[in-house]
Amino acid sequence: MDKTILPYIISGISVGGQYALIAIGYTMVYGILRLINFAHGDVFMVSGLLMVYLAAALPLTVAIPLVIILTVLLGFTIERVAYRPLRTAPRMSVMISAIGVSYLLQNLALYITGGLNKNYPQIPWISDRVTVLGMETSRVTIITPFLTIILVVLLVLLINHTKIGMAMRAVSLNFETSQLMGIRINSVISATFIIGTFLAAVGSMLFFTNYPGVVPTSGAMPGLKAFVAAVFGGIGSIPGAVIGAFIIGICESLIKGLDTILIVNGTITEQIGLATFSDAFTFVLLIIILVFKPTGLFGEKTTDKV
Amino acid sequence: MKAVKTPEESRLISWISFFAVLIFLGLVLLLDQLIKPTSSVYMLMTVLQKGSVYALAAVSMNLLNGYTGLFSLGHAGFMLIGAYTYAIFTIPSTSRDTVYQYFDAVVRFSFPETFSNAMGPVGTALGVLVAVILAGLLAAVFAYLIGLPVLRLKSDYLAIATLGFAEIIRAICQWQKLGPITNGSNLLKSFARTSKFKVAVGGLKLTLSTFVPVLIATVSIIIIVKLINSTYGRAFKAIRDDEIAAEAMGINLARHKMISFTVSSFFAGVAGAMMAMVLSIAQASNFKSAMTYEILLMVVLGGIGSTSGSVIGSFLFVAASEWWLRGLDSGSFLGIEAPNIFRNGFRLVVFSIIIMIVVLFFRQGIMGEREISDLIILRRRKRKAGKEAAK
Amino acid sequence: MRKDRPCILRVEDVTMQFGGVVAVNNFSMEEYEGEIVAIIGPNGAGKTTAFNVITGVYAPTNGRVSFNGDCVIENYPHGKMKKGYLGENAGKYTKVLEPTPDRLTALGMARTFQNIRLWKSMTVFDNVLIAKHLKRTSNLFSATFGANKAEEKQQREEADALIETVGLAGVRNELATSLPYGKQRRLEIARALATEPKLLLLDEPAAGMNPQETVELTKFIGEIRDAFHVTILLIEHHMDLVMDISERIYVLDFGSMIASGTPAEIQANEKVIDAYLGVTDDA
Amino acid sequence: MKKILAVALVLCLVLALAPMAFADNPVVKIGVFEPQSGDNGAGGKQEILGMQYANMLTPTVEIDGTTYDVELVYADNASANDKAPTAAQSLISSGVSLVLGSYGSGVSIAAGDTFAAAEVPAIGVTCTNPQVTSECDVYFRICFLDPFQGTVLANFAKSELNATKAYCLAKQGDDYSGGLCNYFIEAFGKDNCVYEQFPEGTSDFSTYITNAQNQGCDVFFSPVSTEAAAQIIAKANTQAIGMPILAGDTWDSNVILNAAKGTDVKICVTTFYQEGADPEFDKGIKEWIKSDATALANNGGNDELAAVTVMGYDAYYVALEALKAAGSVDPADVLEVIPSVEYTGVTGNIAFDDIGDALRDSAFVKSCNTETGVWDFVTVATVK
Repeated sequence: MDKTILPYIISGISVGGQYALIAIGYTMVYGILRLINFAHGDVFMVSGLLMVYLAAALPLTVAIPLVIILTVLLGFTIERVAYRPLRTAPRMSVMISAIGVSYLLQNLALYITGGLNKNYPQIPWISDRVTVLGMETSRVTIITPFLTIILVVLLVLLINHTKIGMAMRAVSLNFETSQLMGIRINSVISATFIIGTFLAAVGSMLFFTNYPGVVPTSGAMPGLKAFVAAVFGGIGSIPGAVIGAFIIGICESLIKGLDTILIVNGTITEQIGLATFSDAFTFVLLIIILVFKPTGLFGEKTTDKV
Repeated sequence: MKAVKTPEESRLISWISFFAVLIFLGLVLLLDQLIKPTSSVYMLMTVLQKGSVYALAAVSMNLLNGYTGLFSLGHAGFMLIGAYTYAIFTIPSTSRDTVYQYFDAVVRFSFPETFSNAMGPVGTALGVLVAVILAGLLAAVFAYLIGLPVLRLKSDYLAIATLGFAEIIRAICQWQKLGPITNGSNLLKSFARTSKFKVAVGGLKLTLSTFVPVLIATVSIIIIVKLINSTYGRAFKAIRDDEIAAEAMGINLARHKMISFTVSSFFAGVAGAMMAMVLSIAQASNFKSAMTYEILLMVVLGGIGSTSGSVIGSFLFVAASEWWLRGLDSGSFLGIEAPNIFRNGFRLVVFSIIIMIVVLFFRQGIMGEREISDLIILRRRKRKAGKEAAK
Repeated sequence: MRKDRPCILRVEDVTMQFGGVVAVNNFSMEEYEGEIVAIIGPNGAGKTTAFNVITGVYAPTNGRVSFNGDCVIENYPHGKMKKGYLGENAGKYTKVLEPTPDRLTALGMARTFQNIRLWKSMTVFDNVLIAKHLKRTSNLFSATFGANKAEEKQQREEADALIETVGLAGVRNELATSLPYGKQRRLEIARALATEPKLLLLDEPAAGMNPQETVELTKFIGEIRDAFHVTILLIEHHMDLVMDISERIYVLDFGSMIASGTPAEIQANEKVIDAYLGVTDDA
Repeated sequence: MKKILAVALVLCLVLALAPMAFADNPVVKIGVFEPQSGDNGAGGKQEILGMQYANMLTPTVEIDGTTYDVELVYADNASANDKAPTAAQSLISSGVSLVLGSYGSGVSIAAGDTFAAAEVPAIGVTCTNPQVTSECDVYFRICFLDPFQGTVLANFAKSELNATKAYCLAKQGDDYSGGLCNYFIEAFGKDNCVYEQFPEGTSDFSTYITNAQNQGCDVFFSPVSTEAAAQIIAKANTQAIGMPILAGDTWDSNVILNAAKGTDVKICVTTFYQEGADPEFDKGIKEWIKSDATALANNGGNDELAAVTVMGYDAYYVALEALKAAGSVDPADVLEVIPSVEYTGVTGNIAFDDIGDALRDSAFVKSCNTETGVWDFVTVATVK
């Protein structure tokens, strides 16, 4: 492959893997509750902050599992406190509640950090520098996609072969009927949030090891992008979300480098600032998908009843 | 409860509102003369200025989210268009080159200047007005174009698509290649702003820094209220309550949703222009989705589907965050000294907790779907009934 | 049959398929001005689907609907459909007119719903008044700035008159959803009448009513036909009501029409008795 | 319920307005207009440190025969241009005689109008963009300007680092980094520069470094906030950037030192002060920082001095000079005398020209010692 483009692709795959881990949480929650959990990106950020504070006080071997446990607990609590009481309320109310939680988490983080950038602790080994295909990068960049795929395979196995997985699939197909069939909806939803936040916690470790600065708004953009990835892949579909995330990660990285790529190719002679659109591109992709194929790449068709 | 008014009561309410608005405007004009920027209660004026910007933004969002039932999160984008349009067309020619310090500005005229050359001081005011209206119109045009593909989407997909468009608008405004128009991602300033709104009427110098934004917001909100009470407003509510029934009763969904979306965006654009003139700067990076969320929370605080609620909600929001709760950030609040707890950011934490409580336990907000007029009428009826019972 | 009068509604060979399920199969019917015609059939026979095709909610997989002499719905074979419409059922519409429900209503077709769909946050009066929106001549600006006062006043008076006629004047200012079931049905009919239709389509108007209310409703339907000069097409389960007021009846079973004729003919038809009357008369 | 709420709100209002308890001496208020959160929060806090230290050493000032207690009044502009006017207004409303700050040029430009409308003078400490003073009659500053700094850096890159092609990275919409890059490019030669901007909230700097490498640049100029700086340095290390990183005065901070320690990235910055120029002052302030837990935390956890802290220290004394010269605590009087104030501080001579800018013609160039984690003095640069 072209030596110019390779670094962008590798960096894109790595970011994509991190988005994928967040996107799964979105897609699972949306599949079951039909709720865009706006707070999911902020849970991801809080997980990063927890690591910052815990790693300062405890050895990493204790801090890492503790961060995961606390993040999962946070996700579980948010569902209990902010979404469960609104189960029968209109969808708009639940979405507003999600926006409210996101606002609260960001402000809380602002208060605790004093609004300052917190440096993410270096996790040994994975943050070391390695040389791949003649290119210098950190080990986490290389590990991320593999770890993501392993986790996704485990998750798919869980969903297809365990009782709770079956219950999840049933609930996402039809909420009311599953309830009538004796599925305990609340525990299924809790399980969904637990799995989603667990993956977000892992994603946050990889992400912040790669980009070691945590601020209160760190979660907002990755969160939105992960949601777009979930929509792109077809909401409710886990492989779809993962593929969507990788595509978005790679495109984003390529767009940031597009000026340079074109200059090196000789297509253009001076910078035209296309990198400005690296975030906006994600949304262009979203709108194209929503307008032309609202069910996403792998989404199932739904029929509306009058 | 909403009160169904008799014709007599409606007339009464129109008179009351007419005088209330008149008195309010007069009071603002008076305060504008009395309270100088160095005064310790000038925060009141800041709250009035910013509050009126957010009130208009919230009311226009409520028109869409509360009355038409379209959950859109693109407000910040339309406000951005409004702010930029207003700013670009009111920068005086002498300041243009310093504002566009890295670019060759393309737009080389300013409405207030052009008009004042032709008509004197009245022209300046007219120029500002034209720029504000142009700001709204441009936002409406963008809304129309965006509405074509996205308005067919359902609830949360609509929300996320409009959010996306707002981000795209922001990126476009920040693009270096558009620098000659938008000044790239840099600050726009030196345009006509409230701190410069002063007139001399026959030797009497009047300050209009707060009066102008309050006036624009009041007029705009009155127009929105009139729209809501018109046959179109009723059609919007029908769409909100039951889209299928509305369509079956001959209401063209696509057309009416588009009307609501463009009108809402028009006033969002006006609010954006006001935001620029109040802050005296305009910069794309300020119009993030967080701004939309804040406006949404104001609407929720006031009660979705209540215009007076949105106005109250936004003034409360602004006053609490800019003024009353400031002590929470700076060490002492209500006489309690606790610098370790009351430090930077605590105000926002308290604030978000209050909002979560409203969202979870007082879902109706302050006003529910009622208006102030409903409260007045109900009160009046109660009093009348009481009097009759006493007889 | 009143063939001497103009044909208001003509349905030709309508088929509606959802995936593999054929909800309506090759259904044809016609109705002439001033008639009251009923479509009956057991649960799941495809009555409401047929209704939804006629009112433009669904685009038929095949077939044609003409209203008042104009062809309003016609489909390409094999479900090749036009995608110009941006509403609820984007991509489902056919070539002529893009017959969305609101356009058909504007042409003079109004309906009620099986599971009452009133605007729930609004009063009885507002429910009727909003249906008058269709008849406005004011545009956005004249409506907002009060330049349409005369029209607004007239529409309000018309709405009040309509409420009076259907006997809801006493509850004019009540919330629509606070009314008892029977009155909600009446209100839905009044709302449909407010659009000044030529053809009124009633989807199970007597569903959930007791015998007393049903008798009143039967009378009411006859009255409105005469008072408003509308043609009525209704779907009904209540055999009493159907037999009393309809002039002709079409019977659907599993999507196909198995009989048509006057009430007397239908009552005597063995196929109908087998398929419907003898089996699932739950009314 | 609603009534209680209403009463509570009114109570809040009354208490918020209630006057503070009076001290023995009359009080003169100096406004501190600095970011304490957001991108520039760390830098703003370091700048405040200098003022606080100076205030501790000299808590009173004699104005027109009366001894006043000096009170620092803080307002956080949150590094955001849209928050700046309100923060400025809150200072004005609290009755300050003059204002110091801010770290970061954008917020100063944004707030200029508000200060001008109230005719309250402001003295910029380290805001280097020319527009801060050129567009505002009440704004002064004690630091050098970007055209100067940009030229110094460009000359340094050419002559000392032998660079022929420069990669410039600024933050979108940031007047400080954007302005400085612009002047750097002007001095270095437009054709030899690659200029890119990253959007707010960017955490992935690896692509920008790749861009610089791919386009064959030999110096990486990124005068961005310290927050972004830490991440750029980390990425530069893992991607073996292979060219020196050059930056302006914001990077003279221990955040950079901490990030660069133990890496093999070469970093050079221009700044206002070199530690050791006034050993007595250095010793005093370091002791104070170490003794005060909050100060230590605000300085990033160690006692490495940032130039902005020293500038903050000098700015406080310039403010006192102005108050003394005015003989009044009225902002209008202070405004009148500032242009003629002169003061010799730790960072050198401070006097204003007719635009309100400091008359300064030299900058220190320092490089980061990645082994020990301190700044090494390189040279004093001037522009002829």
